[in-house]
Amino acid sequence: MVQVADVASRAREGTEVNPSERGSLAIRVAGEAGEGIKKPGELLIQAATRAGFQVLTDFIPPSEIKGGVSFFQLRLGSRPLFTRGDSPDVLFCFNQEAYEVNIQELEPGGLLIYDPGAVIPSDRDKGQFQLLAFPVEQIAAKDLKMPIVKNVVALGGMAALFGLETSHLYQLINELWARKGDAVVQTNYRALEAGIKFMEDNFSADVRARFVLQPAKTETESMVVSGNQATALGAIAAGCTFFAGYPITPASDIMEFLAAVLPSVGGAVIQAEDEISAINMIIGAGYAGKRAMTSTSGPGLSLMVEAMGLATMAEIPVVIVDAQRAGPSTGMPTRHEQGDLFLCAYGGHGEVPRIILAATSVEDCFYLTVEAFNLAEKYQSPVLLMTDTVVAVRTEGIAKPDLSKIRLEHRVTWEPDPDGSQTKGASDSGSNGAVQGTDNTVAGNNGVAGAKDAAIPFDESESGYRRYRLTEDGVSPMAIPGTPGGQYVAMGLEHNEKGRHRPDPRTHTQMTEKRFRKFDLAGKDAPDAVRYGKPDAPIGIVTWGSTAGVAIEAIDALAAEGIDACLVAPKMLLPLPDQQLGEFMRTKEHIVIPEVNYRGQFADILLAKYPRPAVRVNVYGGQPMLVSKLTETLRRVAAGEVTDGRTVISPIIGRLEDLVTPDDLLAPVEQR
Amino acid sequence: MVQVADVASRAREGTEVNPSERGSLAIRVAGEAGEGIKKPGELLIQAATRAGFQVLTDFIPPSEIKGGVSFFQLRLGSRPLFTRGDSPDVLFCFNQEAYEVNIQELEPGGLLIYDPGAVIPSDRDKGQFQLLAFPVEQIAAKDLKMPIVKNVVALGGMAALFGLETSHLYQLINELWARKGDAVVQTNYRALEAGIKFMEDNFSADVRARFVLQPAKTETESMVVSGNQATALGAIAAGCTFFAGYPITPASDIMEFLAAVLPSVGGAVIQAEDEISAINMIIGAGYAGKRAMTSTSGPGLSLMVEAMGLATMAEIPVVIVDAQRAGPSTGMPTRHEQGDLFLCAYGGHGEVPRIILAATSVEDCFYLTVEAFNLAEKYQSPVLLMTDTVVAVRTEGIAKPDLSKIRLEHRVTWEPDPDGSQTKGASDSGSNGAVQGTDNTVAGNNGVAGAKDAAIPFDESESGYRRYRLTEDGVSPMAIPGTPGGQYVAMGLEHNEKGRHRPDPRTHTQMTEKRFRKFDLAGKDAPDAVRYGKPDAPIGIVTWGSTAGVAIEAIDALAAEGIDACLVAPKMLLPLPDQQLGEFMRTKEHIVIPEVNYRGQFADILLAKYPRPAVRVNVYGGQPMLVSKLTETLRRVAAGEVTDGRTVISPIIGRLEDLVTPDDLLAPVEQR
Amino acid sequence: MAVDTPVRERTVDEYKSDEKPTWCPGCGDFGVLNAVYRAMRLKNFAPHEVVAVSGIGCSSRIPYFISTYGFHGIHGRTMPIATGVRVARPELKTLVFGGDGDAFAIGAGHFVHAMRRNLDLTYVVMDNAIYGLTKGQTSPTSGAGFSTLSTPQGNPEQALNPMMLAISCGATFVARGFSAEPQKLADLIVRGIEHKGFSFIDVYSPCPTFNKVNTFKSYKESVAELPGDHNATDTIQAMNYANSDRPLYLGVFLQREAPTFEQHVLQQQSGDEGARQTVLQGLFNRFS
Amino acid sequence: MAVDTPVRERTVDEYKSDEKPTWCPGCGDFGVLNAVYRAMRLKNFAPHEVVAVSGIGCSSRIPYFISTYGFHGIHGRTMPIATGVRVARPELKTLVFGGDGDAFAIGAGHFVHAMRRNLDLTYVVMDNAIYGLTKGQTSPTSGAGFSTLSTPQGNPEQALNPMMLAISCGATFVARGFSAEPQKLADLIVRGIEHKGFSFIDVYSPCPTFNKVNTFKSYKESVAELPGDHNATDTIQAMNYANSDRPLYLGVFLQREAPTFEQHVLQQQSGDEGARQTVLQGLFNRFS
Ligand SMILES: Cc1ncc(C[n+]2csc(CCOP(=O)(O)OP(=O)(O)O)c2C)c(N)n1
Ligand SMILES: Cc1ncc(C[n+]2csc(CCOP(=O)(O)OP(=O)(O)O)c2C)c(N)n1
Ligand code: SF4
Ligand code: SF4
Ligand SMILES: [Mg+2]
Ligand SMILES: [Mg+2]
Repeated sequence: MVQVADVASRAREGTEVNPSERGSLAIRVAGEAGEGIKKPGELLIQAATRAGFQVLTDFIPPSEIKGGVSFFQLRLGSRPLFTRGDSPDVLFCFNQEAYEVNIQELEPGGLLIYDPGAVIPSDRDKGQFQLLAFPVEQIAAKDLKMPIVKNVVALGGMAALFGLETSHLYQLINELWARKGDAVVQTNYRALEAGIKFMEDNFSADVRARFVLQPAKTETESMVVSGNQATALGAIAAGCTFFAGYPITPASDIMEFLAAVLPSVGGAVIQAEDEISAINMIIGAGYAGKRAMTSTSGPGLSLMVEAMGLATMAEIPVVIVDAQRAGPSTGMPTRHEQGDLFLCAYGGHGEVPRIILAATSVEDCFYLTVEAFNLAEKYQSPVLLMTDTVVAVRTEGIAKPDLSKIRLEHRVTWEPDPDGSQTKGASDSGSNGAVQGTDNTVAGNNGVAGAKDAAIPFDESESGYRRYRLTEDGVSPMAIPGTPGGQYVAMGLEHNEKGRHRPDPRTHTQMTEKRFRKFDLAGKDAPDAVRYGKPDAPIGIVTWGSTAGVAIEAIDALAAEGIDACLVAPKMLLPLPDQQLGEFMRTKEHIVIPEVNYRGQFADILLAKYPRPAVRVNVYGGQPMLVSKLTETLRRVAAGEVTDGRTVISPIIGRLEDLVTPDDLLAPVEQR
Repeated sequence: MVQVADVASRAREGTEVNPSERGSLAIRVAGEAGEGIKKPGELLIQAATRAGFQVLTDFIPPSEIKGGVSFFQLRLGSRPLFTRGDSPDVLFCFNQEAYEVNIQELEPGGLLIYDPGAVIPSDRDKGQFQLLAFPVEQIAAKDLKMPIVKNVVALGGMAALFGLETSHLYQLINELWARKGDAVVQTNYRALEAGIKFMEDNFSADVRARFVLQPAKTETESMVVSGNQATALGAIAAGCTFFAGYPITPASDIMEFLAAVLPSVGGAVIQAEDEISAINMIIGAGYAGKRAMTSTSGPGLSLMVEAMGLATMAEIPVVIVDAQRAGPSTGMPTRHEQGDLFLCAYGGHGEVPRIILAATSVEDCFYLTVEAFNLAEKYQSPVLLMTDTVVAVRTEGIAKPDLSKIRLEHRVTWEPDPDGSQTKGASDSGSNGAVQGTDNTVAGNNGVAGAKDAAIPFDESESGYRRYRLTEDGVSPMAIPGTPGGQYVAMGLEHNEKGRHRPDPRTHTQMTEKRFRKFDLAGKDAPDAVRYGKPDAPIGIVTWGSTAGVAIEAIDALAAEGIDACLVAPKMLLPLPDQQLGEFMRTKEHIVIPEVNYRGQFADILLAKYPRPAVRVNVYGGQPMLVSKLTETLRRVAAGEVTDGRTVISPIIGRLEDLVTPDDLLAPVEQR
Repeated sequence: MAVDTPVRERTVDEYKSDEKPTWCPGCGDFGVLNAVYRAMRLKNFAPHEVVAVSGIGCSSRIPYFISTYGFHGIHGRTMPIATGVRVARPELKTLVFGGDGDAFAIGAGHFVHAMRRNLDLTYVVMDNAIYGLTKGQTSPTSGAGFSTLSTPQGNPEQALNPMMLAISCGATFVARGFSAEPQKLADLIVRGIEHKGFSFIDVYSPCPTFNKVNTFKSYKESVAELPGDHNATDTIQAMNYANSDRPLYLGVFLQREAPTFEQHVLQQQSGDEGARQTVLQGLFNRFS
Repeated sequence: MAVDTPVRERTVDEYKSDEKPTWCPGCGDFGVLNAVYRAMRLKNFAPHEVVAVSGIGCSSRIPYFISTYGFHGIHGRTMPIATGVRVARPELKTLVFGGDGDAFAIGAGHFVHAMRRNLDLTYVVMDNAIYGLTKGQTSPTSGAGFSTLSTPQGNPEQALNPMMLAISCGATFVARGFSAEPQKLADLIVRGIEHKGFSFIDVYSPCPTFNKVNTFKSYKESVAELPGDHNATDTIQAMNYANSDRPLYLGVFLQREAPTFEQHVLQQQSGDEGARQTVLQGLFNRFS
């Protein structure tokens, strides 16, 4: 075990951070809002990933464009990471405001690095934390005569702090700036060196030892992406060639990413005039044969409700990504909440089934986007993929996807009989061009491959193509416009098999059942749930979205205390996959359902299906759930203190809770 | 008991209709779509009401503007009526199409009256029903030389059929046509007489005796209105002075009614460019101090989702009426379904509480609209009133409301201190003009009447008006624009007490709780539920909306068989009024939850709160639930054959089910 | 666009579906439908290569009566759906239909933006200055003072001028027709189809059931063909004619060349779906 | 409108709230805010008799900085909320604010119809040809070819011309200002306020953070005052100036008299709230 020098903080409560021992280190870098700190941060992350570290960062955008304070938090691990960490071990501050706003969250005994030219730490903090003055501005301006490289100086210092093999950084600097010429590269090299040197000279190796991490060499190649980037990449991998959207935090960069890339795979991105237009555009494209998607957040999703019903009724495959933020209404655009589940599940007039996936991690964003397209195509239905601010915005090092293993599902299409007898104007051969799996096409009117007729009477005398044929699985072969003889009218009115409006009782009954048959079947295709912890643990946690990561870290924390808990976090929320949840819900001694929302939306859905005592854990402060807070509650569950009902936990860590006065709360930091 | 002549139908299965004995008579009048049959129908209804009959009619608009078949069904009772009746006892057909479409629904042994000039009944029907050829066209054209009065001739015949004291009709004809001159009145008198005479001459009194009803003289004065008219009247009674809407079936006539009337009480109706505009207009008006409302149906409500969240967040009283129709999407605009509950309850991004009322009858439409305004004002919140096609479109004779008994609740408003110290520009006296209850105003910043501060710290140094003050009940005094010193910004962003955007954890936590405190409290103000049947019956039915009427008639039917069941139908659906439902749900041996939808939306909400075995009864054919079908299911429940789970019943009556061939179903009647 | 070889001459009947129009007798929409059949016949379209998109309203039922592919969408979202179809499948012909309520009330925002984008499609609005399907409420093109169920004391709003709106928003082909003249209307539609870009054709299509003011008769008394010397490339001149209350001009107000949205999309596409794996691998590498 | 007696002269500071503007340094919106303060001072408004309505966007934050009543609504629904306020309380002054995205993208449909209604309010759009709050995407007034995060290969759409749109939709006062000239802008706003009817003022209000094309500098080079002889009652002449790309004219393009929506509403009102019981009883009787 590493011996560390005596620091002021040590005296305080006998605690001190020891990332090295813990296997993970959280560094918060705080400066003015803006892009200044973003690029070096990204370099560091990329270098750390190449060096074999697990990385997870969270960049919380400020609520105001300028004048707010933004920070990003970088967590490095010798082991897999699932949250950004409750509080940083190291705080790096570029200016006074950044210091004041963030210092209360620094782990007791943690390390405060600051630029003495810009920050004057308080005496109280000097007594509580370990301090290191790092004059990045001066080094850049005076020593290197290049004020602009101060961030790279900082980068060098940080790399040296936790023992990063710096060759990766040199290489990345070279990759990044090579095309700007050698002079630029060399300047940045020098800045990097200066930062490293400063750290080595001024922060003794034995003190630093506490912060040094061992990389966890893995076999697979990693890449570092945000959840939104992963979603966009997933869309491309899924064969998406049409995207329409409207800017909204925190979803905008999915559209922006795709705008830059889709044209290179023959696709198109349209910035629509609003969200209503966006979803109707993708419905048009989906009808026309494309794999089409939109992404938005709460306010935009609310506007899409009517058209989602149209897609259900007209049976058109489309994918809708909801990157949740805190509501209601405009709410807190840059804050986190799992508050849209009810809207996704139930937001539609009439009996409209909804297939919903939810991403628990950045990696999920990639694979579940592919899955969403597959389900949409297979069931000719809109599919919702829910992410949340935490997972959309944070970046993670994830294994590079193996594209050869990605299987694409294609809608069952309808093709005319080879002899053309079913088609009007039979000599025409329309250009089809739709994405099609050849073994999924159904020939002519009576072909049955992929679409068995349900045991429901229909009129044999009705000739021609029946778009909404009543089949056993509810899926009817779809003619793509351009296919000769497949002409039909897609519609939001109730209709008979041929696509004519028929408001009679049996048609509506049968067609409602058809739509729900598809929905029910989709449950069988649920992607595997996240499972963690000892399967036979008495405490079972069920959660969804990014809170799954919080649960995993809480389980680890409890395991260290000898308390066993285990987790199942389904990635399909509707239909609820019984095969993943049923036994778990029936057999666990305790069920705990943590969510970042007020009502416990998932708990409501879950417990309606599996009524039983369960402990809901809710937090609704616009921040991710804290591992320590969940752990505390689980401890109480283990002790038998809580067995049912709703436990509301605090959105902020205890120390901060004590420190803040009502004053701080009514005129909070973001607005100073 | 009345003895009746031998009729062909009698032989069939030994059954024959006997409305006289049953105390209710259902007459269906079927002709071309259009207004021709509407006016005489209304006259008959009004006359019957004046004569002391209970009346209930249902006018099902055809799905196509022209060329479809429309009918209205008039039910007369010696006792209260709750549905339009499963099938008519008498069918009156003006043309062949009307005959063919409706004959299958005529009660076995029922009476078919037809114009022999236009209708040729089949031999089969001659054997099954009692037939009466009534040459209305000929009487009008040949005898009276006035083809246009054929409907009045028919009217006379019908009145004579069931023994209506015809003086009421003469009087109504006079009231209606007096201003067109005596000649017109006299012509109509003659037509009426001719119709009466024909019936008396051609349909012997002893045969008619079966159809003669005794009026049930009541003390209270009645009026005949549709649910939509009652809603509009309720809005006026509630002090509504601002309405914005967009046409949609079946809600349009609420707007149309108010457009004609609101200006006469100093109000305004705006036909907006769409539903999004409509709801935002009423939010603007509600903010400005008015009692404001909109009405719509499913597709429109879907578009209002985002703005409903704004009203919740900005805490603005508005009333939204959802006259449900069959969905999803455009669905079946003229058909019935209770499919929007999920949307009303959960359609909103983020944690947005919803207060929902649901009308079980036409009378409810009136009183619950008043209630909706009261709740909206009291809790400064949007309130949803759900009706459905059945209740919106049908007319009922209801007791004239006693306006002196209607109590209006007004929002708690904020007024400046009398000394004006709180206000900028203190010498100004703004015109206020808002609807205000004087004892609901709160003086100055520190006034507490009606708004106790919650035990939550706030910054005492914050001076001035705090729009979103954290009070014990969550309700904060509202300054109406124009009030000096009350200036604040209403907003959809999360905010502190003063109405400034603050995205910090504690603000969001406290404000979320504030919004839900109001919601929870609203449950205490739930209007009384409908209760029916023996309170200690082992079978408890819980339902909502117009299905409550179906349940009541099923309870009566079962009582005749010696089976006891009882009903509770809450008029507030969210928050669920525990005081009305809790004991019922816990103590009944059987719980039955009938709904006209697929999923059992209310059952889901109910059973989530009160988990227990329960029988859901669902029908989803676009038609109201049939009393006979529900009765059948209840019988099985009583016999212990069904104790839990979901029972799907048929939307059409048995005879019709047998008769229809698949052919009929795929090319159904409405489209012929 | 895929073309038949050899090109077979089609009959008007081939464009009729097996569903009979359900409009009221005397409805103006019959004339429009006939013009559409005729225009398709003139273009000799293969029915399966055409998509007819509409919204909700009496007029919007038109796809059911045409033998092409169709999309009977939701109220007011006609343009976005058509946009999706256009950009997804530029090789298909897209004809778009709607009523004045669908197009100019709930759909106004989309209409403005679709024109701005200059999508290559033809939008035929069946303008009866009333909401037909919902039984007679005031529409954006109803005149000031017009009394309906929803404005019993007279419409307090000025009528929208769809011609001026279209010209101001950059539609590159702006025309007006009259359903009583289906032959001329068919020609207008053909010209609209042949125009490369957004062609907008507002058609007076009376609703005898609910609109007793804007009737065949009233229109016959007030319409006139645009003067022969009208220069349709002159925006301001077009505006001037569009601004006229009486006569109400018929014909092509404006027609000008501009790149279409689809052309921009195509131009920006540097690869096709075959490039997917390569592009993805490149991105993966960029992030590692 | 209620007026102080005696009228007290207010200072500009009385129109400032205690919230400091949070815009980026150099943002054009500061100039607009100053013009608004100045205009209110010139009109000597009582702050509690004014309602400032806005949507969502950087620009839409403006109500927080003004000491009047305010409504910071949702994105694009500015006009409907303002309409509700206007019709509910015509005695209050209503000033409406929004960005180009709020007004012309998601809000386009409402904008069209609010103008058609000729509501008596003043709508100041802070037009920076970009989405500021969401960090720099293309807006409806962004030029063709403009490259942003959402159109990395250049905007494929033609820019919307708000002036032409407003004129075509019947706005009765249409003007353009420039945030670099707050004094002139204040005068325009005062004229807009004094105009009885819908006054629309599009203001070039650059976003230095995200729009490097439409800058103070670029506008300075291309704006010009409308010629002194411009006849603002002439719709077509106004269109002509509005149609100009260069120079971009500033000033009042159009101003004409027409009855306001509020006047229509008032005129149709045959009674007041006091009549409620009587009216209801009459209706009850009609139905019995
Ligand atoms: C969101 C929504 N709102 C309202 C309606 C009801 N609705 C159906 S058609 C229509 C307007 C019809 O008018 P128009 O577009 O002019 O067509 P027309 O019937 O006159 O041909 C309305 C309001 C709807 N279907 N959906
Ligand atoms: C329904 C909805 N969609 C999207 C957003 C995200 N959003 C906020 S402001 C804005 C546009 C801002 O542009 P503009 O109106 O021009 O204002 P500016 O910031 O440029 O002043 C968008 C898209 C939202 N808040 N609500
Ligand atoms: S209501 Fe009017 S628009 Fe509709 S079909 Fe009848 S005539 Fe045509
Ligand atoms: S982002 Fe642009 S519009 Fe927004 S405050 Fe900054 S400069 Fe102004
Ligand atoms: Mg119309
Ligand atoms: Mg902008």
